[in-house]
Amino acid sequence: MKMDSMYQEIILDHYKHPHGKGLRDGDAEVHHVNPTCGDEITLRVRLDGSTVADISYDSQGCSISQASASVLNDLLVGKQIGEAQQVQEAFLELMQSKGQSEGDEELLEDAIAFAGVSKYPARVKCALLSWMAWKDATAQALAETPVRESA
Amino acid sequence: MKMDSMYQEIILDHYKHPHGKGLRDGDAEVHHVNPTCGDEITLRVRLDGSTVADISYDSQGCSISQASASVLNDLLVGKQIGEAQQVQEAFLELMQSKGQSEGDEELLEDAIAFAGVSKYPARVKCALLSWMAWKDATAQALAETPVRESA
Amino acid sequence: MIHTPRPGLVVPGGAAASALDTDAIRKDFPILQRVLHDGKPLVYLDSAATSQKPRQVLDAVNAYYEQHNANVHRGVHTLAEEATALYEGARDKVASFVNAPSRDEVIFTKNASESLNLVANMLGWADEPYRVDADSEIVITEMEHHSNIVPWQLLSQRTGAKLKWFGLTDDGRLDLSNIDEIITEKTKVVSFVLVSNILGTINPVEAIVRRAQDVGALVVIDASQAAPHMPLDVQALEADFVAFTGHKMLAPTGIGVLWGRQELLEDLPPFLGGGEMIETVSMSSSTYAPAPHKFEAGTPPISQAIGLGAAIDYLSAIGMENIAAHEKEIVEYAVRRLQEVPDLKIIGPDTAEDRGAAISFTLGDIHPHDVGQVLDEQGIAVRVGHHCARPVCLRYGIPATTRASFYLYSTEAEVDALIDGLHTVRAFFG
Amino acid sequence: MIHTPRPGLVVPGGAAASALDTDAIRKDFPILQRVLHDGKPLVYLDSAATSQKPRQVLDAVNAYYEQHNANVHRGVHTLAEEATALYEGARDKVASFVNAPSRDEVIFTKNASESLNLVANMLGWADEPYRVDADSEIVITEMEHHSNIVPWQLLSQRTGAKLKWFGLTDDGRLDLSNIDEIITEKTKVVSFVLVSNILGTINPVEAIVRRAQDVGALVVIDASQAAPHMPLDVQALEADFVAFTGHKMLAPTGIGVLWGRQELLEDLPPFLGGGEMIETVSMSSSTYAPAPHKFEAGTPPISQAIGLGAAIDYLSAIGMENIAAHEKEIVEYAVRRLQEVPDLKIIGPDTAEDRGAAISFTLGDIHPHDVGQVLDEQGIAVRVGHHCARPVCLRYGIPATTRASFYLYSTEAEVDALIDGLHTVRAFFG
Ligand SMILES: Cc1ncc(COP(=O)(O)O)c(C=O)c1O
Ligand SMILES: Cc1ncc(COP(=O)(O)O)c(C=O)c1O
Repeated sequence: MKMDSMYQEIILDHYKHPHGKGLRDGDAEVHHVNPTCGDEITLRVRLDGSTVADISYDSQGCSISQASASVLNDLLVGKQIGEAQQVQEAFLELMQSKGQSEGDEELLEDAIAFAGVSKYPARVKCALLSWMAWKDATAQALAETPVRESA
Repeated sequence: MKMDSMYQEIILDHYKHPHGKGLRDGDAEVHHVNPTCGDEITLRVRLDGSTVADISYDSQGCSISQASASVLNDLLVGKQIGEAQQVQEAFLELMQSKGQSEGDEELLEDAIAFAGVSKYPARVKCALLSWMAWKDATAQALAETPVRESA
Repeated sequence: MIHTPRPGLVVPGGAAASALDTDAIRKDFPILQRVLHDGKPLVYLDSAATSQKPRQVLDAVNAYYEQHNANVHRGVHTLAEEATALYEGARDKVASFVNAPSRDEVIFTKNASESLNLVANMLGWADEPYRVDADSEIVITEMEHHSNIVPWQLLSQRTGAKLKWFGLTDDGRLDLSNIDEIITEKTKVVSFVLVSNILGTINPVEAIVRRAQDVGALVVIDASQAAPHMPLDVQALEADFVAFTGHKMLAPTGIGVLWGRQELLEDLPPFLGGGEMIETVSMSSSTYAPAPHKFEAGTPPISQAIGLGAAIDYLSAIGMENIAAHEKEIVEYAVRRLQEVPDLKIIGPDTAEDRGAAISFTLGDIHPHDVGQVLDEQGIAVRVGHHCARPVCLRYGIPATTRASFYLYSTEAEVDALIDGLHTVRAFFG
Repeated sequence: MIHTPRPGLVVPGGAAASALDTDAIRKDFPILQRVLHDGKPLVYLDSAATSQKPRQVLDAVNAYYEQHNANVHRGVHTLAEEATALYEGARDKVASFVNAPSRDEVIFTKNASESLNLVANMLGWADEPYRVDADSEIVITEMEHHSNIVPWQLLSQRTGAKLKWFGLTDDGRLDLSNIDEIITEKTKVVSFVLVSNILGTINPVEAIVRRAQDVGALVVIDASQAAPHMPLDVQALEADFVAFTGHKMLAPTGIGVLWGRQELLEDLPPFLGGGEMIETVSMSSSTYAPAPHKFEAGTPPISQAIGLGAAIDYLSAIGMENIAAHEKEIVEYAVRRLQEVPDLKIIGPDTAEDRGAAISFTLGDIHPHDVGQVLDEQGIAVRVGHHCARPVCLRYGIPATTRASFYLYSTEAEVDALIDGLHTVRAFFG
């Protein structure tokens, strides 16, 4: 079935057992919505100097957006901000490749499982939701660095 | 040529030599415009008791609208209002016949020359312009009967 | 010049049990022959979003462009006269389709959304007694399509009028228990959907219209999901305005209708200004043509109106009663079979009573996007999301629904395919 | 899925003297084979009102309906994705056709009239610094199409802003001698036509834009008669908004374009509210999607946009430079030959310099309606009347004009037919 290329085992695993889900303390919080389908995410970033100390999130949405948030957490937490941004850019590029790219496995690890999703324009936004939220939250955290307690 | 059925000799004659053109005293004056083509007419009606004493007009427009005003003047001046209204209704009916009617020659006289025009929806309004103006002016004259001097 | 439709034969004396010969009808729709990936035939269950088009409609549009195309009105040449006759002929067809007292009450727009915005804007710029201002109240419902929410929100923001709405009951119907508090003497306009595109609910027009008339409010009915599926009679509805959209009723995109009561159309101000809608123009001021032209600025959707006329011919030849009977049968079958699927919950009325041909549901906690995607792999096209009626999702505490919707060409076999598909979805995410 | 046009061959290295192979091009237009009454072949000289459509455009629209039709956006099924890709692909084509910096600056409307009304309404509801209010001035010209007059009259009536305009010179050009009095510090917006549909005049954009920029006014350009006929570059024009209409450039009716500068589209408020244009909706308030979607309420003109994309492919394959060169040649020939007809007076520039492919004229005191009618009997389709530009007729003291207009499929033989026809007209009414 063609859908096997979208719904890779890895994606289904992350969807059924998301990593790092739940809201914890952070330096910045953003709320992103995918108006096309109603997927939503509230995401917090906590920085520790130049390290991504934590990415916590509360989200609802389809398997793709859920799995992608889980993979995001897996991949970026613990990385230097610069490195993390590189991964984010590589993921964005992969998702915009319209099925033409396989992704850089060394950089993207589990996230290359999303290569198949890039063929489905309506789903690309689902996959990107948490990543764009992270980018936005990180920019805010870097700009202001006001420490924000959990609500 | 098909147009011969629209541009009857009679129509061309009235167009080239319009009867009763020019503004004279009247009991009511109206100004009607055909927005589709810019044909315009200022028309005055003078009543004498229940007789149509005069129909005077100043108009610009195509051969059809000019000829039709001339025929209107010919036919209605001197008639009793009731008779004149009958002629007007017969002419309206003829023009709305889409080429299906030949017109009642006894009632309409020269005006049956317009039967061919009724096939051309865009021109029907030209033929009707003066007749609708007359109807309107007569109604006003009857309603108010304020004697109106020429401007 | 005019195309007579040769639609699928209607089984003579067809009772509800077999109102339409769908085999014959389906042959008129080229796209229904389409085969998708892996050789799966298309099962199109998304007609509430847009309908497919029969050959007869495409032929009418092509014949227009290949033989008669010209700009309408104001032309004395043959093509212009033919194009005008075809365009205005389409207006006649719409007028008789909705039983309008006069053809001049039929305004062509680009879609139902424009029709509804047109009303909202007319009322914002109107003189008394129609003018909506800071003392006025506007009433809508919680089950409106965004196209019947946002125009009223904009009007309310721009005039200071208060926006109020009817809530929903748990089984997907309008809660009219507080109708006298919602519709009051201050209400200037009540606008509501005849058939909900997300819940499928058919609303009780009479109760609402009665109350609106009592307080002297205008009534606007969004018939976008009704006009394609059942007989529509604007006089029987006793509404002041009725809006619908061509693409959901076999016509091309780019054409909508606003029917309005003649005396209102005479009194209300224009919306868009431009060519065609004027009587006379000078640099400092203009006067406007009588309705419907007053509301049709610019070159109208000529071929789209002609396509809508052909669609109406096609629907009428089959008979709107027969179409409604056919859909009722399909919906009954679908409602029953859907409820056999474990964890499936219908959002909206769960019987075929007073409901249209769109059925929304959730499937356990599998997100509708995933449901739709896996169904698509099997060739089944359903819509997923909030269906431009997000307040309904909020009301029922769900992010989105999966919606299957039916039309004259839908079959029970397609319902069966959907049910099988849903079992596959469950297995996949189970 | 995407149709490559097979337009009439371009003569290689074609100079102005033979820029296009009209024989080949005419074969692409089914209607040009039409024979009218008495066996007269159609001589279509009314392209300024609306253009004819090549087979390639009709094919693209049919292919859409027969294979891909679905509502766009928000769909995960195959047809919805295909329809979305085709619709958004058309936006890309338009963006590159007008050299837009970003595809998001291209808004699909129903026609140029809606595009212009959209701008006028945005400015009426905008916040500072764009808001048009009682202290503002709006500038247009005396040669505007009604669609670029009435929206500004409505805006001026509704806001109290003052409407001003440039007058015309005796030879049909804009009188810019008093530009500094017309465009002042109070001017919020200047809207003018690039090529007049009645006079044929091509206006001096740069002088007007320069002055508008000096006083900080927005510039709106009505390119309805330019986009079909010459290369259009919104960046070179330095305008803020550019409007045009599909049906005059080989596309179906029901599709228009508004190009606008991105930061303006971000700052300005929406016009029509409804589905597609929102980000998120609750009963009490909504937020809007980014441009262009913010301005595209409801189901868009999907097949019409796809048709416009195919039209652009067709035009681009021939080359807008070549089309302009071909038309210039025809216009030169027509201007010369028309002036041979006794009593004929061209209304507008009487040379081919800075003029488009529409030529208006009067013929003695024979009314244009009569001219048009007798020409029609000979198979020649011209437009008569005020061409939705009545102030121009008032300015030149004439009730109406006869207008012949040309396009890429027009030939010198058709000009000859027109001249012969005009002699017949004179003989008839002489
Ligand atoms: C110069 C000009 N502007 C605007 C328009 C309006 O275009 P549309 O009627 O397609 O809205 C036209 C054509 O009618 C035109 O020639
Ligand atoms: C109930 C209802 N109202 C309004 C609309 C808007 O129709 P359109 O998108 O054609 O403007 C739709 C369809 O999308 C609908 O289902």
